[in-house]
Amino acid sequence: MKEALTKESEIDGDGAQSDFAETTDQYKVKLSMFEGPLDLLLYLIRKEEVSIYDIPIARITEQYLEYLRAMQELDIGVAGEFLVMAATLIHIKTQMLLPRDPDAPEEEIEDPRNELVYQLLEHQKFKGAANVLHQRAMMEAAAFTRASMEEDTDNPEVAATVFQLFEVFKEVMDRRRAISEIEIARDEMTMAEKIAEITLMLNDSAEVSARALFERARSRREMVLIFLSVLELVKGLVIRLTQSETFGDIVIMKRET
Amino acid sequence: MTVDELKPIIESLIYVSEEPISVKQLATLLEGESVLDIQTATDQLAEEFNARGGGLEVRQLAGGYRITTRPEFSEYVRRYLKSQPSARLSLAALETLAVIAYKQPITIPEILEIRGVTSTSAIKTLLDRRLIVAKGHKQVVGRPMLYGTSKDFLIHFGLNDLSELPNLEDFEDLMTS
Amino acid sequence: MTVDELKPIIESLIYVSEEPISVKQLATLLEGESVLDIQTATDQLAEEFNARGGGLEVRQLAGGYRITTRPEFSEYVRRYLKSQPSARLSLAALETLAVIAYKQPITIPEILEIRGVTSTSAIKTLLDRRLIVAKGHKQVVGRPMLYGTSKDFLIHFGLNDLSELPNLEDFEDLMTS
Repeated sequence: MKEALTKESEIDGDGAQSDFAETTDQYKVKLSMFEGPLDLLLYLIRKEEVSIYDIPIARITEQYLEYLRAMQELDIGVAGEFLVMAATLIHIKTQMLLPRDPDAPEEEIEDPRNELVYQLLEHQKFKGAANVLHQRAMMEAAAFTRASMEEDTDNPEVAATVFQLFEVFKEVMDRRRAISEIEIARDEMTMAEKIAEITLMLNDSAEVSARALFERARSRREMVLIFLSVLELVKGLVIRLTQSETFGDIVIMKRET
Repeated sequence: MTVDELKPIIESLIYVSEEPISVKQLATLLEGESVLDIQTATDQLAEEFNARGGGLEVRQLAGGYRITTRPEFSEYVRRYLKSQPSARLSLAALETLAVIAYKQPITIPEILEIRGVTSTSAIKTLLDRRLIVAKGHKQVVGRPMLYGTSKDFLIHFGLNDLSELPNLEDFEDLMTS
Repeated sequence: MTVDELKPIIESLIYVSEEPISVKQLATLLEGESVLDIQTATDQLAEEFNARGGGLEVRQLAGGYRITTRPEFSEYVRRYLKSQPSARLSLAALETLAVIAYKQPITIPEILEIRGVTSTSAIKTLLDRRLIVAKGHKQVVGRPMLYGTSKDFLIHFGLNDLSELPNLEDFEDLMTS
């Protein structure tokens, strides 16, 4: 286990044990190295060489706050979690100062530090586990598998996970939103309105050019809408379509009743 | 290095190489070793490796060496390759699948509307791989076919049911970070 | 088929498989052969293959078998493939991964509670690298997403299954000793 600890400080960026650095830059680097309030507390406990089971809470709280001040002065963004921990420490400190109920049996008096100690121990365990994982990954990276058997560079394929599926969906929706924003505040016209519009046009003139009709469309959506409306009118026997030559313009005419 | 020390190194190099690896290439990698030793080691390695009567063999191909499966087991290898549901999809197919998964049941024109490009060949791929299925016709003009995800889709993505698909809220934090 | 006849077939199947191949998968491909025989053949194959002292070894990973080069030759293989060891995980990502590995399935708020800091960017990294996967929603208010480790996690860290993770309690006395 001793070994693991030494190794750990290696990936830790050698921060924790050595003395406080002198220059501002080093100071900055060191402070921003604490992953979170638990890391900072563990560092202080180690630095002060105190027992994790009997933390001198006043001393550690004072040091903790000093570090936060330093971080603020050096303009290192102090994340909210650090402040929450500061509040917790001060709360524990106050509780420790409260006189104990002299009548309460010894075993019923709960040490206000207990929860924090538990959290620190848990955190420490996961740091140890992270260190072992790191070492295992290094070892595993030394074993190689066979080369891939085929490669299709023209059509890069994606081995998908549910997460990827979601990400891809989000990309599609974002792309679509971007496109529709370009289609400047398009009319949210309904198909019924479009049908009415076409019928009205046919009241004014006997023949309407389908090409002209489609060319008026301002968006893909409107084009689809026109297309569906025309189909609907044909099906409802309201209009008929004629085409004088292949690939020629289609003429829309009102059907005689 | 002795010839015996060279052999396992050469074996690992042949194994990871995408193309048959030549003695000349090996000599470059094993700087300082004599080409003759490398040639001897490679020959011995091939002989010993193949004398095992295992499923693999070191073969000389296109001026180099490579490890392949023995031809007599090709039937099993083929069986394996066929058994692979081919987890991989082209980006077009994946996009189409994502749209179908989140918007099902959905028609091809609606997918076109969302993706902005036609998806017919992607749809075909997804149908072939049984990741999506037809779910009847939509009762609108033209009665287009509706598509939705299949049971295989759930199995493939390790979901018990569609409610387990991640939603936007799940990833809101992750997306902005 | 006898166990001896099975061995070379299994060897070729382990070789072609993209991922570690399990005895169960082998049994599907070798229809009609007993699972016990297949298990015996695979065990014997691994033992014999590895006893050769060659550059390759049959290893048990993520519940299956895979052939890899021996770590002691990695220097040559790296030189040849010009491969850089893949980007290291940050300490934050490793610690988050450790919490997920031991406490899975776990939600982001639960991870926050244990680590004392938000881990969203670490989670995103781990998802991108496919070391963790979403495991459905927790049936509590807000239905937060649950996360767990993936098959790639086992492969990346050279584990056969999660029981091979070191005992968390072993790390308890690091500070106090």
